[in-house]
Formats: sequence, structure tokens, C-alpha cells
Amino acid sequence: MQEFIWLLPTLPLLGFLSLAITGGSLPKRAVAAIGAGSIGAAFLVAALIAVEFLNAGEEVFVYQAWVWMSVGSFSPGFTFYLDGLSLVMMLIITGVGFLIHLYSTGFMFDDPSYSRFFSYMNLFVAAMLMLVLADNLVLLYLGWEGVGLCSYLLIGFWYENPANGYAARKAFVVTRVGDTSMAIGLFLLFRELGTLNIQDLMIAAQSEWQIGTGMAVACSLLLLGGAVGKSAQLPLQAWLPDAMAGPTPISALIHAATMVTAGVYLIARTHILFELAPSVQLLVAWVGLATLLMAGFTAMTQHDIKRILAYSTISQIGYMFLGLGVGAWSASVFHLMTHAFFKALLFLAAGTVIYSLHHEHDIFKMGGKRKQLPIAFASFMIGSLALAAFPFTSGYFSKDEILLAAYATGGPGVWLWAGGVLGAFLTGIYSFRLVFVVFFGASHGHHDEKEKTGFSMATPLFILMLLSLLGGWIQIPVESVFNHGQAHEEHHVSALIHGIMIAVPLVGIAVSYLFFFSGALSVEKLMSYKFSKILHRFWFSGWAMDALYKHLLINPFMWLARLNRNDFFDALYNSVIAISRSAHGLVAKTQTGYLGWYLISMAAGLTAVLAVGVYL
Amino acid sequence: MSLLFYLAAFVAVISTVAVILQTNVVHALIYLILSLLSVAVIFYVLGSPFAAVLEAIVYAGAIMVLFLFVIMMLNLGQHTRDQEKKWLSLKGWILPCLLAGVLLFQLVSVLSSYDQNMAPETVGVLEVSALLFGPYVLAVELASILLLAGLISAYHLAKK
Amino acid sequence: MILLSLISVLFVGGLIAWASESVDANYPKVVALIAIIIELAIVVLLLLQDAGDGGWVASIDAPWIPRFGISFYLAADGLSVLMIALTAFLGLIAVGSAWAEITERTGFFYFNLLWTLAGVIGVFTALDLFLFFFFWEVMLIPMYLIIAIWGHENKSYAAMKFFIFTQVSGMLMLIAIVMMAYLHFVEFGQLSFNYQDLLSVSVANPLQFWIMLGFFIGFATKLPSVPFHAWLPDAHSQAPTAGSVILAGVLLKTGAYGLIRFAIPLFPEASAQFAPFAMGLAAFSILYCAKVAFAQSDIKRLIAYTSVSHMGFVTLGIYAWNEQALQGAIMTMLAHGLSAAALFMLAGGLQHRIHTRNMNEMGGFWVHAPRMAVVTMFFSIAALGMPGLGNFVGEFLALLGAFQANTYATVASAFGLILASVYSLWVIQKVFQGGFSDSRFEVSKLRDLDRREMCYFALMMFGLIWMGLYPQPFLNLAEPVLASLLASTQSATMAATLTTGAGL
Amino acid sequence: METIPTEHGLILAGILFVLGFIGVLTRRNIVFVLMSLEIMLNASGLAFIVAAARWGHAEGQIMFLMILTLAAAEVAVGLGLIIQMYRKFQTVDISVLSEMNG
Repeated sequence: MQEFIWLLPTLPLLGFLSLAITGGSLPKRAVAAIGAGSIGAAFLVAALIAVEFLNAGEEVFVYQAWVWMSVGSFSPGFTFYLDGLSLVMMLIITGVGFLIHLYSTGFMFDDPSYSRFFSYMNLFVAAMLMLVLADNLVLLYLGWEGVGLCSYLLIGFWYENPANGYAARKAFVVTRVGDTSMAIGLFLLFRELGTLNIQDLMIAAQSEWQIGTGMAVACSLLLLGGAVGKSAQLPLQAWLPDAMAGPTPISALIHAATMVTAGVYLIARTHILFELAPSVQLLVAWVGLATLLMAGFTAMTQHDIKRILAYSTISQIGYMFLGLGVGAWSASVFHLMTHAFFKALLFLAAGTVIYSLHHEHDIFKMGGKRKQLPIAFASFMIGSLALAAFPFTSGYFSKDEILLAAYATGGPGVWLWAGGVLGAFLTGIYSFRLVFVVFFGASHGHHDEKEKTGFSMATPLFILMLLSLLGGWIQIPVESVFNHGQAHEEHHVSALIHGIMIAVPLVGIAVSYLFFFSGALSVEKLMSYKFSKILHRFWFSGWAMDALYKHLLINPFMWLARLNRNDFFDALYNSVIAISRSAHGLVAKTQTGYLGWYLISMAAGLTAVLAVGVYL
Repeated sequence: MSLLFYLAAFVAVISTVAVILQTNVVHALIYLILSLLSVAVIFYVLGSPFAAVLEAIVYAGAIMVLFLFVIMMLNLGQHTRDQEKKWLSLKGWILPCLLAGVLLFQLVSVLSSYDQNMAPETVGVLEVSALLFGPYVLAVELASILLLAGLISAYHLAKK
Repeated sequence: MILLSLISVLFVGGLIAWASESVDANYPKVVALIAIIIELAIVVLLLLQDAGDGGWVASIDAPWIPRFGISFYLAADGLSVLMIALTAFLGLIAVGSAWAEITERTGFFYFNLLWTLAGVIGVFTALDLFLFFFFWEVMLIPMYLIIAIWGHENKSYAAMKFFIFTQVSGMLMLIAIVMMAYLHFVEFGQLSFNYQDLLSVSVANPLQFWIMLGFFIGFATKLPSVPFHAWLPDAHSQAPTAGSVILAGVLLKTGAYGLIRFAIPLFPEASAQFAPFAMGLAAFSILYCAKVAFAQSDIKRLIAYTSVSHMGFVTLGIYAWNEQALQGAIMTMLAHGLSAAALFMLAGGLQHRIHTRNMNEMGGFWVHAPRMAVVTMFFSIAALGMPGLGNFVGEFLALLGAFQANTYATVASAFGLILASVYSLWVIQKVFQGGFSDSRFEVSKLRDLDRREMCYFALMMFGLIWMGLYPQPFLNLAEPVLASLLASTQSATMAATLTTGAGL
Repeated sequence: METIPTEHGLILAGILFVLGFIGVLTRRNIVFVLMSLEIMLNASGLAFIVAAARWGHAEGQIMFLMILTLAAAEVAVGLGLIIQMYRKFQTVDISVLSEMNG
């Protein structure tokens, strides 16, 4: 079955092609069948491959479809590489992807561009699979850019509104900055090591570079640039909140479950390179920590239900980066998976809420919806518990592992751990703030609404609820990828640390309860202090990163562009024209028409020529 | 003989100066004829009798008569003479004379380094004609074509 | 013989097209189409030929003006064949795009079109430098006429500018060519314009540098590279669509071809010394023109500036002078030929429909012209270097190779990828997204692409996807040529690199 | 008989030429201008004769003949032009003819 691995990207691609070529002329049921069916089929194939892979003792499998381009020593191919890591990734992508597609068949049913939506979605899944299955960095880059493109297309899906177009372009351009850094990284790797095949690269890097070599640091820094862009980490996180302009299932699939984790995947895939550059690896951890705190604080202040979830996504990916930074590779991938479950669940549930409330995004205009929207309420409850790492939900296991690993590294690890714990506290607050505000308390308007969930929308929610609750018990087969044959090391820490890590999310939830449910503490009171107002405004704007970019990059560029709209060089050549024209005018003035004048000038010329002839 | 040369040269220069200073056209023309004739004398002195004769007949004779005809046709009277006087202001002379002075100075300074004497023998009509209708026959043809062209264009221009 | 027929088919076709106008105004385009189809058939024949001595697939060498060492020497190798195939293909596309647009003086138009193509093919095959210059001029003058007669509102200015720029730079090149012939005379006792002969001329260094500069300016103006690019935006915005297609698709490539074939192999040491500067210029071209492109509101000017920006990658690749970079440059030439031509056709199509090129008056066209929107989206995305399409293969290889030769210029050029995404997406946003305001245009005027248009866009899309996913056939064609070029210049280049330390 | 230095003949030719030159430059009456031109042509003829006398050759005289022919043709055309000009403008002032200013 493994030799059918090429079917994985091909099936969604075929779905995309058939939808794109028919161009919306198919009936909606057929579109749904092709759109969701192709992903479903891909998931089946992936599942069969997984069974065989696990039965065969987790042996690495490589399948080459054809050589892409062969120029001298540079010959990347359309080659798929299957190991534990790519297996987990492809199962998440096809599995969660299929659930979201299924949900979308109901959610998007009224949209006139139904077919266009599914064609983009299928293309996205194809590109994402290409990304995780690639055995060389060029093919990975193809998938990398491909998902970026689909993300752009889907954010700008409702193109009539220029704001959506702006958000889409912002997402594409900001991630492109990271992509360019990554591309330069590829050039550098090829120049230094002569190949871009990932496994060969890792072997060559290990044998040629000492730990901490400048070249290893440079390469891993450049790759980190790419990862930071795609995974919306500091300083390139600004695009993700705006990306919520797209339809909600897209936020679930691309901006929560799969694409944004591509950066995590990239670092995990090239972890040997990062191990060779410990300073960069530590930087990864700090980037993750800074991002998760920043996003956590910001999430507490947002009103838009999807923006809250977006910031929580940034924050959770921050945890994954933190894990990568402290060398907890498998824990990070584990958190990636559990996050995919519960964040997809939260987004889809948010979609149901928004859908039922006529595209209302502001959580303070909702309230008391737990009776009206029971499925959404259940989903949110479970999803938020997992997100807040409530004990024995899926999020608890993965986050626990990351924080323990951070604590175990010692040195700066304790600070990283402490920051992570603070982040967990924030997570507890903002996730339950959302739950309490939307589903409890007084109801605002929308009294007569019924929950709009058909079979196709309810089923994925139920499955994801199950996975969010129980996903922590899944064992992912990535140990052989990361530990290079060594046994998995257990982190032994004191019970106090364990206790803190269990208690902190609960405290966060409790604080949230006091503020937003019981009313024992009041936000208004808190906001009456000037200092907290400023802090609120600062957090609300996403730590003013947008303004920073606007003043630092966008405005100077726009100013420069506007200044030189007419191309300086054109003016240069026009000045040549002007000079020759005025010189011509000058010469024309000597053309008086008077014979005497001509004679005099001729005589003067003659004398001058003679003088030259005689005296030189 | 050299005395004759210097005498003729003196006459030629004086009469030429008179030509360019005259206000009466007919007088100027007479002075010009005088100048041409003295140049013809110089030609003779320098051993070119054929050229001297042609100078007298063609230049001083034919060409100047042409001028005379034209002047008569134009019938420039007293009015023109007054105008000439007005035009010949001192101011108009300064720049041309300056330029001409420079030019003459250049010419003289080049020529004065050249101190060879002229050969005394005479080159007569025979030698000139032998060359003219021998190696330079093409030049004669060209000259005839030039004259023909001059004839035709003069006829065309002077026609009403 | 096959090369002679390649050129003469177009020459004769042009004459017949002109003559046939007197019978019926619709005949010229049919004649032109037939000529191009015959041309394509010959190209296919050429592709089937086996390479002979020295990798030349076909050649013809006849004395022309033996007294001055000028011969009628045409030859084609893999590189030429690729370029000829591109020319013939875009010729077909150009005839297609002119089909409905050109209604006045059709005979003379197709005459000019075919003669330009003939000149281009001559440039791609001539191996006698005098003959090369002759064809260089043959492609220039009909192009001038195309812009000057069938152009838009400011056509005579644009045509004149185009002509003066290319002519002045062409004259510099002519001086350099004559100098080379003269140096051959000094060294071997007879004049020769033959490429193979001139390769063996050894030129002392300061002189070599100046002659090389003559060639460089000639080619860089055509390419074009900053600061010689000022003619291009005007020429493109004023030219009729078919003119833009030929100009962007093929004519610009003659400059790059000239650099690969003549400027560098003839003067390897001088070029190696010049390379850091040329690569810096290329990087500047890429960034500068991308920035200027973004500021344009005239859609054709915008695309024209992006062309300059993309051709910067070609210059960068050529002056890196290693296998990956050169293959990248060639792939970029091919892919950009298709993508830029397609974008110009789309812009021309828009102008034909709504009679404006000002993007500020557009917006929300997706609703009424979805096919057009999708096609534009495809080619914009190709232009910004999306992997899986031809432009990516070219630009990636060019950068990959250039990185080995010059780190700084390559890193700077790589930022062009970001700017490319900025302006490409801006076009999509301005024209197709946003709300549609029907006060400015009647909706009926905004027809979607018809069957004929879809047909040739589909052809070009297919070409780009093929180049993007399986570029190996193209790479294989150019590979032996590049190998021999690299081998012949390697020793000289190495020496110069060592002395000037141009390695970084 | 005593000989004459060549330079004296040439200097005479130069003086006559320069005089004609001054005439051309100063006079506004076109008849005078034409006459001054004749002086200049004649002066150059003189220079040829002087050269012929220096070498004892006949070629100088032949050149003089050519100049003579040229002068004849020039005068014929020039006078024709003067007549035409007088008919058109009723004047012989060359300053009137300034239509070709740039």
C-alpha cells in the first residue's frame, strides 16, 4: 500500500482540477461529493498506509515519482518520504481535513461560489500533503508556497469586500517574507552541502559542521525565518488575526489545524540542523515564549470570537516553538496534533455560532446561548477545556510534556517553564472568558434562532469532541525520528512542579469565572484605572505590531513608490532631451539669416582654423 | 623687371583699396579694371604671358563689361550713392579690418619663411596649351560644362 | 537548409500577406497564420534533428561579402532551438491576439509582424556577427512601425523612444563588432566576422573591457536592465497587443541570448571582472523596477516594469555563469516569455473591452468576467514565482546558481520575490476584486474571454505547467550548449576570478 | 636681370585677398560684394601664377585658367541673381535677404 503514497497529493489535486475545469457548472451535491470525497479517499489511503507502516516496524519508505529538474549536481525530484513524522502529519491533514470538508458541505451550502470554495480547499490539502511528504526541501518549498497561495485565495474568498483582499494580501506578503528567508537558507545549504535532500542534508551537516558552527547557525536562522512566517510567530505574526476574514472552515483547516503548523513541522523535520546550532534553538524557544505570552495577553482583550481563537492559535503554536526550542521534538509534534483536534473543534463550533447568529462576530452581543446552541456549547466546553489544558484532556498531556521538557533543560529552561506556566494561566482566562460570555449570562437579541446544524455539520463536531477529550492517549510513532535509536527519556520532576502545572489552568478558569460568570470581580472596575486602560489598548492592538509595521515598512515603501512613480531614470533621459533641445535652440539663434553675420562668422572660423594650422 | 613688378603691385593694391572704399559703383568698377590690369602686368613680369593676356581680355574685358551692363540695368542713381555713404560707417569697418589684419598677419608670417626666388624663364602659350590639351583635357571639359551650366542658369535667372 | 527555410518562410509569408490585402482585408491574417503554422512544423523538424559536430543541430555557411570576411553563417544548437521554438509559439499567439484587434492596414501589419519574427529568428541563429547585426536591425524597424502605426494615444513618442534607445545601443554594439573584426585582422591578417574565428582572437585587457562594454550596453538595452530600461514602459503601454506579446515575449530575450552567446564567451576575463557589477545591476533592476511597478496605475506600464524586474533574474543568472544559474536564466526567459505575453494579452483584452488602461477605473470584474479573472490570477501567480509553474523553476535555479557566485547580489535579488508578490496581488485586487461599480462601464462591454482567447491562454498555461513540473526536456536541450560554453570560458574566468577576488 | 623673391608675390596675393575679404565683409551693396569676391578670386589666381613662376611650370597657369572659368560662371550666375533680387525687392541691400533665420 505504501507505494500508493503518490495518491495522497494526487487525489485532492484531481478534485481541484475537476472542480476548476468545470468552473461552477456542476450541481452542488456533485461538488460536495468531489470536494469532500477526494479528501475522504485520501484519508482512507493514508489510514491504510499507516496500518502497513506501523505493522512493518516503522521502516522509512521513499517513493520517487519523477525527477523534477536535474541540473548538474542539483536534482530534486517529486519524491515522497514516509516516516513517523510525515505519517502523523498526513493523518492529521487528511483526517482533520476531511472532517472540515464534511462540515463545509453544510456550512457553505448557501454560498454562490460553492465550487470555487471546494476547489481551493482541495488544492490546499494537496499542497499541504506535498509539504509534509516531500523528501527534499525544494519540493517542500513547493508545498510551502502552495499552501500560502491557497491561504491567500481563501482569505480573500469573499472578494467583494476590499478589507478581505487586504487581509489576504497581508497574509501572503508577510509569509512571503519568511519564505524568502527560507529560500535563501536553501541556497546557502546547497552551496555549503551540495544537496537539498533532507536526509542527505542532515547527514552531511552532522559530519561537516561542529556544534555551534557559524554556517549551521546561519542556515538554521534562515530556516527559522521561514518557519516564523508560516507559523505566525513573532515578529511575523501580524497576518494571522486578519486572516480570519475568510470563511470559518478555512480558519479551522488552514489557520488553526494545518498550515500554520508547517513551521513547526519544518523545524522538527530539520531538527538536526537546529541541534547543531544551540543558540538558534534557544532562540526558537524564546520566540515561542514571547509569542505565546503576547498572544495570550492579546486574546484576553479581543471582542471578535474568531480573533480570540486566532490569537489563541498563535499562542499555542508558541508552545510548540517553545517545545522545539528545548528539544522536546515529539512533545511539540504531539501538541501540534492535539491542537489540531481541539482548535478545529473550536473554530467549527465558532462557525456554528456565527452561522446561527447571522454572521455576528462580537462575543458581547451574544450571551446565554447554551440552550439555543447545545452542540456548539458542548463543543466549546470540551474544546476550551482541552485548550486550557484541563487535566486529562488532550491538551493537558501535550502541554505538560512541553513544559516538563522546558523545566528539565535547566538554566534558562526554568524561566521558559515559568513563562509557559504564565501562558497556561492566561489560556485558562481567555478560553473561559469566551465560554462564559457567549454561553452564559444574559442573552442579547437573536431570541428566535435555532441551531443550524445538519448531519454534515454535527458529525465532525462530535468526532472532534471525542478526539479532543481522548486524543491525549494516542501514541504517535515519532520517537524513531527524533531520538536516533536512543530510548525516550522520562522527565522526573518534583510533585510540586506537577501540582503547579495542574493547578494553574484551573486558577485561570476560576479567575475567568469570577470576572465573567459570577460577577464577583468586575472588568469595568479594573478598566477604571488609567494604567489598565493603556495596557488594554496596547494588548488589544496586538502589542501595536501592526502600527509598528505600518510606520516602519509599509509607509516608507509607499512613500518611496509614490515619490518615484514616474521612474527617476525616465527623468534622466528626459533631461537629456531637454538639454539637447535647449542647445539646439541656442544654435538656432545663430542662424540670423544676415549674410554679413554668416560672412563674419565664416571669416572668424577661417582665421581660427588657419591659426591652428599655422601655429600648431 | 623687378621694379616693374613692385610698381604694378603698388598700383594694384591702391586701386583695390579704392574699389572697396568707393561709393559710386561705376567708379569702383573702373578701379577694379585698373587693379586687374596691373595684376595682368605682374603676370607678364612673372613669365606667364598667356595668363596676362587672358586676364586682360577675359577679366578686365568681358567680365567687367558684364558688371557694367548690370549696373546700367539696375540704374542706381544718386540715391544709392547716399545710401552707400550711410552704410560705410566707421563702426562697420572695425571688426572686418581686425579679422583681416589677423588673417594677413598669419599669411605673412607663414610666407616670410619662404625665401626662394622665382625662376626667370618664361612659360609660353605652347607649353600651356600642350598641357591643357594633353593631361588636363578632362579639366577643360569640366570647365566647359561649368560654363555651360553658368550660361543656362544665368539665362534662367535673368529671365522675367 | 532548414534554417534558411525557417527565416525565408516568414519573409515570404510577410510579403504575401501584404500583397493579399488588396484582394481582401481578411486574407493577411490567414496568410500569417499559415506561415506561422509552417514555421512551427519546421521547428518540430528542427527538434527532431540530431546534433552534429560541436553540438550544432543545423548550420549553413555561404560566402556573402568575402572581401570583408562576412559570410552568411547560420547555425542552431540547443539554446537557439529553444529560443526559436519560443519565438514560433509566441508568433502563433501574437497572430491570435491580433486576429480581432487589428482592422486597419492589416496587410502591412502582418508583414511587419512576420518580418520582426524573421529578424528574431535570424538573431537566434546568426553566427556571423555582421549577419547578426543585420538581423538585429531587421527585427527593430518593423517593430518600430508596429508601435508607430497601430499603437495607442501616445504612439509616435513611444515608437521614437524605442527606436532611439535600441538604435543607439545597437550602434555601440556595431562599433564593438567592427573592432573585433579589426582585431582579427591585426592578429591573423584578414578581416573576419565569423563567431568561431573571433572566439580565437586574444584581446588585451583594457581594450577587451571596452569592447565587452559595447556588447553589454547593446544587449542590456534590449534586455532591458536598469538604467537602459526607460524605453520599455512606453513602448509596451503604447504598442498594440500583438506588438507587446512579441516585444515582451521574444525581443527582450534576444538581449539575454546575446549575452550568453556573444558578450561572455568572446570576453571571458573582462566579463568575469564585470560580473559583480552586472549582478549588482541586476539586483538593483529587480528591486527598483518592482517598486516602480507597484506605483503604476496604468496596467500595461505596470506589467512592463515587472518585465524589467524579471529580466533582472536573467542577467543575474547569466553573469553568475555556472550551470544552475544559466539553466535558470534560460528557463526564466522561456517562462517569462509566456507569462508576460499572457499578461499583456489580458491587459490588451481589457483595454479592447473597456477602452482604458487605468486601474483606478477598474474593480470587481470577477463577477462579470470570472474566466478572465482566473486566467489573470494564474499568470500573476506564475509571475510571482509560484513553485510548480515555469517561472519558479527559472528563478529558483538562477538564484541558486547566482548564490554560489555572488552572495550579496543574490540575497538582494531574493527580496524581489517579496515585491513580486506585492505588485502581482495588487493587480488582482485592483482589477478583479472589490466591488463592481457599473456606472463607469456597461456590463455588456465587459465580455468574458471567448473560445478563441481561452484556446491560446490554455496553450500558454499548459506550457507554464509543463515547464514548472517537468522542465527536464528544456534543460536537456540547453545542457550540452552550456557545458561547452562553460568549458571554453572556464580557464579564463577562473584566472580573472583569482586575480580580482570576485568569488564572493 | 634681377629676380623677385617668391614671398613678395605671395604677400601681394595675400594683401589683395584680404582687401577683397574686407570688401565682402563691410559692403552691404550686393554689387560691391560680388566685385570684392572677384578680387579674392583674382588674388588666388595670382598665387597660382606666382607658384608657376617659382617652379617654371605651366600647371599654375592651367589652374589660373580654371579659376578664370569659375569666375566667369560665378559672375554670370551672381549677376543674374542680383537682377532677380532687384526685381523682387527693389534694393541691392543684402540685409533684406534674411528670411532664413533660425
